Amino acid sequence: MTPFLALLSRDLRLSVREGGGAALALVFFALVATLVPLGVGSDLALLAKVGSGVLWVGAALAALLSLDRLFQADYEDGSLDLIALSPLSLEGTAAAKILAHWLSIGLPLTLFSPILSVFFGLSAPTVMALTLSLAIGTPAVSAVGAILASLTLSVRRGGLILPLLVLPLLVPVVIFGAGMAVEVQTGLANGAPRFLLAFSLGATLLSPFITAMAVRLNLAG
Amino acid sequence: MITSLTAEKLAVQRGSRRLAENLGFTVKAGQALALEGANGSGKTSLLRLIAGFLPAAAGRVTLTDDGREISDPEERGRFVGWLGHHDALKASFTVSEQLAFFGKLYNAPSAGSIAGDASGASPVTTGEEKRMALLDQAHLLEQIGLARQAELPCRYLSAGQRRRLALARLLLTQRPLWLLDEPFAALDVAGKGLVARLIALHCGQGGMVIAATHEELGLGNEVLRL
Amino acid sequence: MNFDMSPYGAFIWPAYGLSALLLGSFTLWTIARWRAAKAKLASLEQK
Amino acid sequence: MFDWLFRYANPARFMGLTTTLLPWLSGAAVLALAAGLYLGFSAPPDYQQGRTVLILFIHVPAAIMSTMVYGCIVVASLFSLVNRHILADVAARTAAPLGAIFTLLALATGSLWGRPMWGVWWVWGDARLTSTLVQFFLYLGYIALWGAIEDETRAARICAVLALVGAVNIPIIKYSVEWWATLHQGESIMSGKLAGVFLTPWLVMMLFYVLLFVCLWLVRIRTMILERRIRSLMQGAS
Repeated sequence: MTPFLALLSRDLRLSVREGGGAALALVFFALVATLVPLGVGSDLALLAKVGSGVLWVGAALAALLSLDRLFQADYEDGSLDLIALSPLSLEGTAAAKILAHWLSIGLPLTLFSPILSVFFGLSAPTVMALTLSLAIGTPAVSAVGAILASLTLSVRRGGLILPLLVLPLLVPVVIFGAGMAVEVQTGLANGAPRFLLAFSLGATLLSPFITAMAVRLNLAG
Repeated sequence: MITSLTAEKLAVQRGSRRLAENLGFTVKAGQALALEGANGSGKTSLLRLIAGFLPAAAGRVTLTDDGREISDPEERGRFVGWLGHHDALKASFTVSEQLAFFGKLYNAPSAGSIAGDASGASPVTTGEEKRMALLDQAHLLEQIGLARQAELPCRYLSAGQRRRLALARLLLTQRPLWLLDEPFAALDVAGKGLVARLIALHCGQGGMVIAATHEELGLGNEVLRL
Repeated sequence: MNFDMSPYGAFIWPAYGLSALLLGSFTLWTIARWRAAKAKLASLEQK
Repeated sequence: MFDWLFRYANPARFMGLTTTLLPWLSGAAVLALAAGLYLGFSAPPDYQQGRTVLILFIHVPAAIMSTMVYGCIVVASLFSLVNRHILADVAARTAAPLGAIFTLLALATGSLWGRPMWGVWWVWGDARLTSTLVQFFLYLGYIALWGAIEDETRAARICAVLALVGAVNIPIIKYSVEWWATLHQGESIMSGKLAGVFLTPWLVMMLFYVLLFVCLWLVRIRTMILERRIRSLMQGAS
């Protein structure tokens, strides 16, 4: 467990010190939540209707901001070679990095969302559902994102291509995540929590293996 | 204890380009092998192949550990001490944080137990060797000439100091098979002397060294030309 | 055959036109690239 | 199990085989196109959709090809990862732009069919249209990744993993979009269905699309094999 924790704590410290961490993502998230009302108008009824969806899209986009550096930074400065030779397996490495990404980005975004939901006049139960859906769904964003970050780790301008690859795959997360808030708003059970949980579990369980495979392919290049 | 590394009919291929073919060599415990060749001749690729990153296009590499043959590349990697082109340092980490991270990542034994382990594994004879065996971080930094910089973030280190820190990490990981890519690069005369001494010491303790370099390793070492 | 599309001609003809344009130009481009590669290889092998 | 396949996976054999096959396939494609257009334009108007069924004759095949081509990429990607065969790499790469074009056509013709039927160019409630749009983005991402990685061998492996990740995800995406469409729009919308009389022209057009894809795919693979040979000749000369 020590190598795993060593890598996890290093990545968390790096995200705090070298920018691209929670602060950047939160500011971006807040900006999206500010711009949308400015774009669609101040009608609170309309904002309450679109709010949970907008916040979900904003959170997903904010989580992608620093994703391209997840493996690329370590690949470029040679750290990834040393990590690959350590007793920690590449699967373990991938899991540590996914967890670090979620702790440094996904979790702060989740905790910040109730504050931003004020802009959209969401009801308290809707805010609860939205926050819960982000808590369940953001690990999937990190997990799916890690697969594509590892695939593009050798691409020089990976930051440009990465959102193009990740966002289509995040369609189910956004749909089911925002669907949880819809369930509360309409009062009709629609099964969104179950689907979101299933997707999130599946993604987080599979991702370390696919990510490790992609890292292996890239180290061989 | 690692006793030998053997390559048979090895072919090195990067992408669609065949860099070297039909390579064969054996390195035994206590020996150093120098890889020489022009730029692009495949020295780095061969090192990456031995480390287990790059699959062999043909032939095989076998590591013998206590009579047991290891041919799985990833298992072989667990014996490798790696010094690559890049120093693999994070600008915002201090020298000692850097070493502490890799120490934990590699499960390197803590200061007290290392002294016991190292002296048990190989008889300590000279004073120099005994000091090397005490791989306490402070000792290590003193040994490598970075004691004063211990709390300095890596972004303020010179190229030579970065290289020395990478060497300190190599010692810290306690791996028997050293793979060094241009170990003398960016180092001054004193630094080069240090590298030569460390290699001699590592071989003296029964380790193995394979280095891609233009310069003498400071041993009566064997040379493989690519 | 009946070419009277009313009242939907404004949708049917563009649908066929676009399909013909995209598939046709892609086909032509594919053939042109094949011919270019073949000619290039022939000239290289002569040298 | 795949011995018969690998006999033809050798690029030289592949070239030989396709040289004999291509004239027949392209001839059949031209015939199918002529027959399909004749049958299509002779078909009577639908009692509900009028003559817009003509659009369905080219929309539905394009939509099916969009999925089918992705299936071809996935199979080629599996071979690329497992057998590391160069022909599989080339096959996966060359199929992608074709898939993207079919997907784009499915979207455009779907929209052109929808405008007179629904009164708007785009209906989010139609789950098939929406998931086709996502499919289009997947194609674009796949093509972009091929272009972004310089080393071809590495690009082939990496893109193969991407194709497989996409393949796992596509059914989930489709399901989620369908779920979402029912969530946001209770009433059922009129979707493109074909009555019996229209089956023959549609089938013939489908056959044409398949033949066209196979022909273009084979020619593109052949071109890329030649281009690789040209590159290795030029590398050797320098």
